[in-house]
Amino acid sequence: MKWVIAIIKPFKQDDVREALMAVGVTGMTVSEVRGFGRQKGHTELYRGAEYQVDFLPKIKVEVAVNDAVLDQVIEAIRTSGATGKIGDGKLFVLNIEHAVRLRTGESGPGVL
Amino acid sequence: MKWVIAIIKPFKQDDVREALMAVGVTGMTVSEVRGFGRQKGHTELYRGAEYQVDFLPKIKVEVAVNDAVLDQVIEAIRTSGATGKIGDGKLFVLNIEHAVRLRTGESGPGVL
Amino acid sequence: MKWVIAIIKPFKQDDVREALMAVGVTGMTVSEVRGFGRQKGHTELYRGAEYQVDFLPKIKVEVAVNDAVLDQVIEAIRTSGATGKIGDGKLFVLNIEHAVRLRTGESGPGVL
Amino acid sequence: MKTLKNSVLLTLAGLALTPGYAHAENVLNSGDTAWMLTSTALVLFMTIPGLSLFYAGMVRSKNVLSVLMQCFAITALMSVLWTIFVYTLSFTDGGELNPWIGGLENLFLLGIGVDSIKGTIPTTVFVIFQMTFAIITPALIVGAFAERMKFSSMLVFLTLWITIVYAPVCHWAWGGGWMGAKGVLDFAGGTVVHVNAGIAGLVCALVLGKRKGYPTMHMPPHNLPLTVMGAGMLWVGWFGFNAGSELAADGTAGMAMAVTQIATATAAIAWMFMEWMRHGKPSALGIVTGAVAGLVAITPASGYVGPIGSLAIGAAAGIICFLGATSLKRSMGYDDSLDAFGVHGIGGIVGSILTGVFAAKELGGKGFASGIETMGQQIMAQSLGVAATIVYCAVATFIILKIVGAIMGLRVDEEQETMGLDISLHDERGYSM
Amino acid sequence: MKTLKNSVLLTLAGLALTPGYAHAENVLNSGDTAWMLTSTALVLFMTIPGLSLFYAGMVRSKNVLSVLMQCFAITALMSVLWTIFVYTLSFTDGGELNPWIGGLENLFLLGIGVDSIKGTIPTTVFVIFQMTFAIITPALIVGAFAERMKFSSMLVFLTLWITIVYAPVCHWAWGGGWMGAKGVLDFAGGTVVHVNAGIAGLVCALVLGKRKGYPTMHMPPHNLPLTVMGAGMLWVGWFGFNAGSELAADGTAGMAMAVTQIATATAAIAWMFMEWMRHGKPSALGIVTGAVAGLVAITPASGYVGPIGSLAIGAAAGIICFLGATSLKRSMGYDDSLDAFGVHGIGGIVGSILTGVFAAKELGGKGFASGIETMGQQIMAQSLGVAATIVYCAVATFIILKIVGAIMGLRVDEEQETMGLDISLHDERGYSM
Amino acid sequence: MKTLKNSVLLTLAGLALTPGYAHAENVLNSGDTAWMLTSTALVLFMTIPGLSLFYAGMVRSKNVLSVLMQCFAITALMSVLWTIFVYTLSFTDGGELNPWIGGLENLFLLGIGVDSIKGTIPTTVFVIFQMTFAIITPALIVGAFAERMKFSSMLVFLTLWITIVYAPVCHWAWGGGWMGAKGVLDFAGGTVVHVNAGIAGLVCALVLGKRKGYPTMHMPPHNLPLTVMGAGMLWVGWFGFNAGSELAADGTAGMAMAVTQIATATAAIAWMFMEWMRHGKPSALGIVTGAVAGLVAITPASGYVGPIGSLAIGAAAGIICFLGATSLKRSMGYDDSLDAFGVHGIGGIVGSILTGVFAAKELGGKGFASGIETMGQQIMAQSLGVAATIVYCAVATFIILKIVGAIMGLRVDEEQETMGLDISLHDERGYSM
Ligand SMILES: Nc1ncnc2c1ncn2[C@@H]1O[C@H](COP(=O)(O)OP(=O)(O)O)[C@@H](O)[C@H]1O
Ligand SMILES: Nc1ncnc2c1ncn2[C@@H]1O[C@H](COP(=O)(O)OP(=O)(O)O)[C@@H](O)[C@H]1O
Ligand SMILES: Nc1ncnc2c1ncn2[C@@H]1O[C@H](COP(=O)(O)OP(=O)(O)O)[C@@H](O)[C@H]1O
Repeated sequence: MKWVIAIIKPFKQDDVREALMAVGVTGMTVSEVRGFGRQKGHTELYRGAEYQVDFLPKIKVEVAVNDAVLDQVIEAIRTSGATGKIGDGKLFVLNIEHAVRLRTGESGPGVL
Repeated sequence: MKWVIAIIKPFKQDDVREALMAVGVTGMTVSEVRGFGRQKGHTELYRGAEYQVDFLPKIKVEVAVNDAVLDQVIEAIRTSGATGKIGDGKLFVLNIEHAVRLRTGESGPGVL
Repeated sequence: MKWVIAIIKPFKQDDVREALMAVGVTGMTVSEVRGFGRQKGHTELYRGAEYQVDFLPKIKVEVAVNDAVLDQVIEAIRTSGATGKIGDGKLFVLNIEHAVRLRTGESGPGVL
Repeated sequence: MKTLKNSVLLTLAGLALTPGYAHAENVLNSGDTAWMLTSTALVLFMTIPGLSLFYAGMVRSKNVLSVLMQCFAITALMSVLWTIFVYTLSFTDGGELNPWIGGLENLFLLGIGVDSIKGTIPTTVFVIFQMTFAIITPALIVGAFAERMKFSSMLVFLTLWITIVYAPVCHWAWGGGWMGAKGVLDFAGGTVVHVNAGIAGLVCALVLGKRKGYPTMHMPPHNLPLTVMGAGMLWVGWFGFNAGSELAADGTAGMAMAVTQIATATAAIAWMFMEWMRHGKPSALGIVTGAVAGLVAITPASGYVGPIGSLAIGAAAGIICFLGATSLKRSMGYDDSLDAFGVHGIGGIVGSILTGVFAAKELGGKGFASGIETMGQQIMAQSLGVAATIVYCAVATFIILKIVGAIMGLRVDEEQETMGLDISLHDERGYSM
Repeated sequence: MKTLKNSVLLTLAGLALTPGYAHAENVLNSGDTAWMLTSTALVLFMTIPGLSLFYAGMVRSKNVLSVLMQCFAITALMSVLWTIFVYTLSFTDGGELNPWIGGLENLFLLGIGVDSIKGTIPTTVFVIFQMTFAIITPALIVGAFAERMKFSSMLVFLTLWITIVYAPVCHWAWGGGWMGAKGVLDFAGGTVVHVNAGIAGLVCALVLGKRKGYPTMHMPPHNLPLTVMGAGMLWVGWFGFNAGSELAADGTAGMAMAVTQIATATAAIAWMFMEWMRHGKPSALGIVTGAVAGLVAITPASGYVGPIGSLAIGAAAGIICFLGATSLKRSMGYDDSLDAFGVHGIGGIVGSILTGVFAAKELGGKGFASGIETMGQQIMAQSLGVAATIVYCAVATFIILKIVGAIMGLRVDEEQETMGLDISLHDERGYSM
Repeated sequence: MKTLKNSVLLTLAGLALTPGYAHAENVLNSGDTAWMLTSTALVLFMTIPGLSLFYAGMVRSKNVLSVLMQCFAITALMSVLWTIFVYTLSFTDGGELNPWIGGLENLFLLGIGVDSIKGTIPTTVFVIFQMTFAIITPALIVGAFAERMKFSSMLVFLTLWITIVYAPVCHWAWGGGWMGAKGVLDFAGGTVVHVNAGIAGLVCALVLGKRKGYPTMHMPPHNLPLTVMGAGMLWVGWFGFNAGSELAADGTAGMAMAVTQIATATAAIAWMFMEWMRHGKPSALGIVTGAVAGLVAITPASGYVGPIGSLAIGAAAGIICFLGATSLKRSMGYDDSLDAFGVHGIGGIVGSILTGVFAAKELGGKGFASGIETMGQQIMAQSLGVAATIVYCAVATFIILKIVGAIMGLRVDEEQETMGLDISLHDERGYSM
């Protein structure tokens, strides 16, 4: 089982969710994060005090998937999350050693 | 050392924290996330504009634990986090390769 | 490639970001989290109702780095994030199996 | 509010002082009218947005809209009911039943026209000014059942309550009923508004039961700046409540405003120091609650006492309500979510009784009610007013709640409560940041 | 606002009722002045903070400041323009052109001094009271173009609009122009303010086009407590708008306040039940919108109808505006972001027409305009006023927008819209929690 | 506020203009009273919630309650102190010391009853109206020491400050002291309120030192909608401040309201364009700050100048305060957190001096103070008033701070500052979303 972490642009959240559902993913967890990268931030100015804000609002999508569908999932996120402009974000895959569904206590791939 | 990620229901946060403390865990990190899964969301309606909200508020608990106590920790989260109703959430275990305590610079299992 | 998770004090965020940039890191993702640990929390009191708040505001910095620079990155976070007082936080390193840049679709170390 | 008899006397006194100034009864005075139009706006301002923000900031964010909506719907519903039949029940002559309840001659405000005059102001202004009192009183009760009552049941409950409880008590005190006749002094609503709402709140808290998780679960106020903002608005609006209850822009109105300010400030300071001593730190929620307690307590007294009396009443209110909203509530174990009883009930009782003390001329007050000669008698009269309100309100509120509960239930179900009333009852969320 | 002719008559009537009371024309009356100073403050309060919060809560958080800033800048800009030339165009005698537009004699308010009197109040107070109407009218339009219009273009557009659209329509109705002469009743701005702003809003929504993503993307209001708070402030401030339009503290002002309260409450309830029936749940956004619809609809009628009329107008406004802001908008597909047209346009039309019905003496009103004898005639006059405003406003607004658009563009670019106007136009963020 | 001598003259002038109208001194006028009751409510509204929200939105979220609490506690504390002894020191006759300070005859407001009259209003109303000025002045200083001062030290500091600084300066200008006698014009508090608070703020900023991290750390305002909301409330409430300072509902009050509106709007626009030119974009925080600068600057002038003067004063205030709160502060390096000095100090100075210019009859004003003949003399008098206030306030404030600092410290410790004052001083958090 793999833990896929994708950092995407906020307004792409619905597209990515739909793309994931289309390849059979039934669960995911998202959170609001702030990202720093190539995409440039903006300036804020309050009564002459200027702030350079380098962090931009991003959405982090985390989804646990079975190895079998990993490639499909990656492809789904990639195509649905990309706009072709700088700042589209990145996707990282980590290994899950163990998974449990709290409600039932069952573990392993059936959890998803 | 393992990185345990648990997605739980918000009102279970205190129970889970207590259960973890009971098995000797002394540190953890939580954050507010939104989860998508089997549990159905709700509808919102603003002046006739209807929104289907599929993401529900959840709490993500992240806790680094030594391998020796992993099973106890999993069990503690499972029993304290479950209500038996859909949406109780899931728990994932990843491997930690290295850990450092910033204050002292020490690394390894003693960090926890 | 490694996934470095650092839990730091909020007012250290800028220092850590600068230290990371100094060692050549060009991207990172941060989020607001609440941490529980040795550092003691505080009490809140509303019309006689007393709450012990054990969770403190922390910043989670997540940064994917190539293996070659891992040690430098750890050192950078450690020195910039530490104040020497309890609650400075911790740093965990996990393994990344795969990485993709959404915009271009390229994968592997070049992604960073 | 001054009773009409007082009003005539005061006006005559005023005339004596202001030679050549046409301030007679039943002749419209534009200055008095200007002040009463303003006062009406101020008292409405107390409920929306004042009270609703004060309350909304204290609940959890998942219930913020439910509280705002309850206050707003009460405002609208009570206005309509007042127009249709509650005004006439409260303020017209009830004939034989007059000691207990008014008559029906102004149903739908029929008979009240552009040229109708009450005292020195248009009758319409009197009607709407009084309407704002009939709005805020039930809205205060929200504090006791917040975060768990069904919206539909609340509408039914309060429709019955305003008819069966508010209208008669209001008539007793201000509409020509027995309480005014007995010399009970209630300038702006110590019994009619605050004791009434506070007791109804306590009964609601007891009948509905505690919120799920109370008192073990953490339920910190979700947005205290809203609460502090609402408290400031309440304070400002209360000038209309108290000084407006004179129904004229005269010396009594001026003194009512002055003592309101002084008592409120004193109560805020008193609460702050109580908290500082008892808990080691003063809090923003504390000081604003103290101010509200002071506002409540000075309400019945505002047209009758002087600066010294207001310092004393303020200090008493700050200290006693502090104990009521903290120690008493916790020791008794009921869940008066936002302290409708602890602040309004207790503050109203304290203020009503102390009005009997500080109305004394020697203490800088205006003197006792006509026919009353000693402080002891006046305190007895005040206690009688308070006791009658407590007993009648408690019994009637209890019965109404039981009936409504039997027919349609009073509480949302557990899942709705956990989810929050905003989503479960109103399909909307307070914040989407 | 009553026309000046009415004003004289009413005052004389008032005098008859108040023997010995010096309430004559062109003699300053301190009570009337007190009420008009207050009313001016209340109407300003409607825009800042009232309306701006009402609107700001409904947009997405990335645009919250842009809306607040638009309303604030409009307040400042319109005040200056009004002082310099819009007041004189609206309210002085235009000589030959008087049916259509006023003259230039009070440019820069020259000629108006400390001692100038209009009716029974200082002329300065009349000027500033009317200024607050010229502030809120363009501010209402913000609701239609929120979240996408360029700030600079908005300033230019509204400068032209206040001159070319507002000044003449205001003059027609209140400044001595043809509309008043035809017997069109518009007590506080049904046509001048609400139909005018609503139609201009609709034209803006059509010309600017939809927000990116509308209607498929979720755009829930980001902070509904702000909206409910703003609605409460609008309600309170509206007492100055309607009862202040009498320009005196008298029986008509009192009745205007009463019917404002009743109609608003009724509309709120009506909207709530419509929503409850149609969608299964009542919402906070719904009930407050209903209240605003009621406030809008009673505006033209407020000095002319009685309690019964206000119940009817309120109910009609609640139901019809509900349909306007929900079904109509969705079926037509324009993006009137915050329902400037759905609430103000439609509410203004409903209220203006129904004024013709409920002004009837038999229905508790004050009677028809002088020279008008039947309800049919009055309804015709009202319809004429509405139709003229719609046609003139729509055409002129369209032309102004096209010209401004050609010169400097109307909309921000896509990236700015995605980023939010707060950052892209103002270099600031609403919240940094 | 007009001095009492002026008041008599103006009233007599008013009487001449209003034949048959009983508006004599020492006879209660209900219209004037109505307006002053309202004005009192409006000025209180400026502090709570107005100013406290304006400030609270600008600090970091961890300090939001501390600022709200400071303003609220100041409101309560100053009310009590005013009642006990500050009123009498400010406004009664000080006998031999009268040029410098008042006497003690109204300690605890003894001697002031329901029937006491001051001018044409109840003395109680005068007392409470003036109390609201003694509330807002110290509250303004909060802007300079926000986010770092100890709450307990603040209470002690301001108790001394209101006694040692405010009471005498108020007496000088309005209570019969030397400043009024010299012909210094200060209608509503240019020197007494704004220069006084601004200078005290500057001294606080210098003595307390910078906030930890200032100016390198990012400290963006945490909730600008609160700030914009507060600014709107300040604007509305300021009508009571300026037009209320006439103590009557007459032509001067009307003109005071008009020029307040015009100057404020002009200053807002001026600041907006300055920012647009200098930084490329106009901001919401900018335009609202500009409005406050305009309100400040027109304050001393409001009863003396006409529309043209108000346009000029507004423009000057917008531009000069913009430079004060941006360039000057940054170049000097002090940390006047929320620009108490940059806006109130500088705005007060600009307005006070320019009052000497635009009071001129030829510029549409009411003319110079009695005994003063040329603009040069009036400007000298104004400068004298400003200079005396600056010097006295700066020295006295400095000494008080040093004493309080020596006894109990002025600042919270580093850890408390990092944690935020809400948790560390008040055991509560602003938001728990
Ligand atoms: N090394 C990294 N570790 C963690 N997150 C990263 C890293 N690099 C980029 N990100 C995240 O991806 C987002 C987009 O990256 P950016 O460099 O701006 O554009 P792009 O993905 O198009 O190259 C960043 O805002 C940040 O949240
Ligand atoms: N594949 C997944 N990857 C990441 N998070 C998941 C995944 N599946 C579920 N979750 C998280 O777990 C929560 C609960 O899941 P759900 O399917 O609703 O109920 P249950 O856990 O009882 O089966 C979701 O809201 C989501 O946050
Ligand atoms: N076992 C753990 N798993 C996850 N996060 C932890 C763990 N222990 C500590 N943390 C995080 O690190 C923060 C600091 O830890 P703490 O024990 O207070 O101080 P220190 O890092 O100085 O030992 C905590 O607030 C928490 O967010």
